[in-house]
Amino acid sequence: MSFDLTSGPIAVDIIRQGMMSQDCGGFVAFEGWVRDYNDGKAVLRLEYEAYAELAILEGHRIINEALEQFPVKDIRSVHRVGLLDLKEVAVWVGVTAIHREEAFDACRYVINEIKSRVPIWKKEFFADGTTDWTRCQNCSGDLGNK
Amino acid sequence: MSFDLTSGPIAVDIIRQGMMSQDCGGFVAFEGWVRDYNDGKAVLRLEYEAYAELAILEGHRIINEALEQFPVKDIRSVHRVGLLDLKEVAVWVGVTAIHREEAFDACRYVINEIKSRVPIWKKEFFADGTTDWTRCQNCSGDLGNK
Amino acid sequence: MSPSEPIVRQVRLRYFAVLRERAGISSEERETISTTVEELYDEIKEEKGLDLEKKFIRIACNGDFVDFNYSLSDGDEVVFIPPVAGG
Amino acid sequence: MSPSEPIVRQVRLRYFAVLRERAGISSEERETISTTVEELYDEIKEEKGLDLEKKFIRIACNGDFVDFNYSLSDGDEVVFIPPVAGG
Repeated sequence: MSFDLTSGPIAVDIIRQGMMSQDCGGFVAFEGWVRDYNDGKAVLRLEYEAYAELAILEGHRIINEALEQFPVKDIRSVHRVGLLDLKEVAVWVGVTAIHREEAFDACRYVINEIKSRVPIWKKEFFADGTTDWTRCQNCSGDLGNK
Repeated sequence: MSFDLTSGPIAVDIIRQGMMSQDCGGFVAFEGWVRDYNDGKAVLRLEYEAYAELAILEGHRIINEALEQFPVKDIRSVHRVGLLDLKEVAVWVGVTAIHREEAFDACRYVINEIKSRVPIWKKEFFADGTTDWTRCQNCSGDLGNK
Repeated sequence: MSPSEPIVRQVRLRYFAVLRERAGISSEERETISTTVEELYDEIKEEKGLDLEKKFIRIACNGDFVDFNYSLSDGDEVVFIPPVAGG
Repeated sequence: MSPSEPIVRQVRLRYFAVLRERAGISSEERETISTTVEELYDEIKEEKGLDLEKKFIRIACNGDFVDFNYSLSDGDEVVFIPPVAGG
């Protein structure tokens, strides 16, 4: 199992092939891609910033929770940091298992927990010249409404 | 959307890249791999046989059902036929969507329906020299118990 | 043709997987007096020694699934579908 | 040191994302009389004009999450964590 941060493109196919095992019948992967639209505004690019030490600690915790909770074989995940262009892979989660149902459940658990618990932040650069730290817009009187 | 049969290796990364779209934020893939063990017996290799015309018709139906049922963007699937070695990809299902939950749901729906409805059969070649048409073992008095 | 004389239809059968191995052929043209695909299966089952119970099979005609009571027409292509195991 | 004299602790603060931009710095060493991380946030919030409501933040100390009532020790590294948005 692994949880990594990377500032370069995520080598999806290499990681996937590294998980290939002849004692696993099922593989489920989730990828988060940079989308050109959010909250009704056109997005040009994204920046991810991480509190790296804690992000990696929490990422490993999440994967260990999933490995305890679901009878799967292996779980690996990588999250990008830095500037990303449209269509780039921001996060990747791969799960191998003997049976597919558990692979789906574990993969969904891991990505949901990553999104809610791992200290990584997303800054959206909109076509209209504004920027937003996602999910921080309504945390205060004026922050995020710049 | 597409559902194809192929007698050569499934070009997973090429299909996946062909689905990349800047208006989708989430991608979920399922892969079925050839496993070295089933029903308590070591497996050496597999053979998939398809009733091709109906397999493709039914595969398209399943994908269309999923596209109606779940708000996803695109679904593609490929199934191998012929002889496969251990670790090879037997089936691949990829789903793109704006939101990940729907992508997971649609992917799981498609693979479950493929496995139960599409006329493709799997013959397992065991290390002990026996063979089995999977799921046909208990359909008669002696068939499959060879 | 008198009403008591059974109608003979020319059908094409294709066999896949366990049924192909059991029948020893992958397709055949045959004349049948069966009027439904269910009757045709009973006829074939007997003749070829197929022992797959009917409750485990599905039937396709001319490239799509049909009910067991589907009425055969001349020229139909019929496939008996043993339990599938894709993926 | 008399009991009435507040204890001064040396702590290190790191800022990320919206808080980094708001504070205008990514880290600082500071002396504080705050005894808990919650008091420290109130202190910093005031000084830096951070207006992120407390209910939206989490706090980490020395590389792991802690409660708001975590007692500061000399040399602690504290991070206030705004709502995360990975993936």
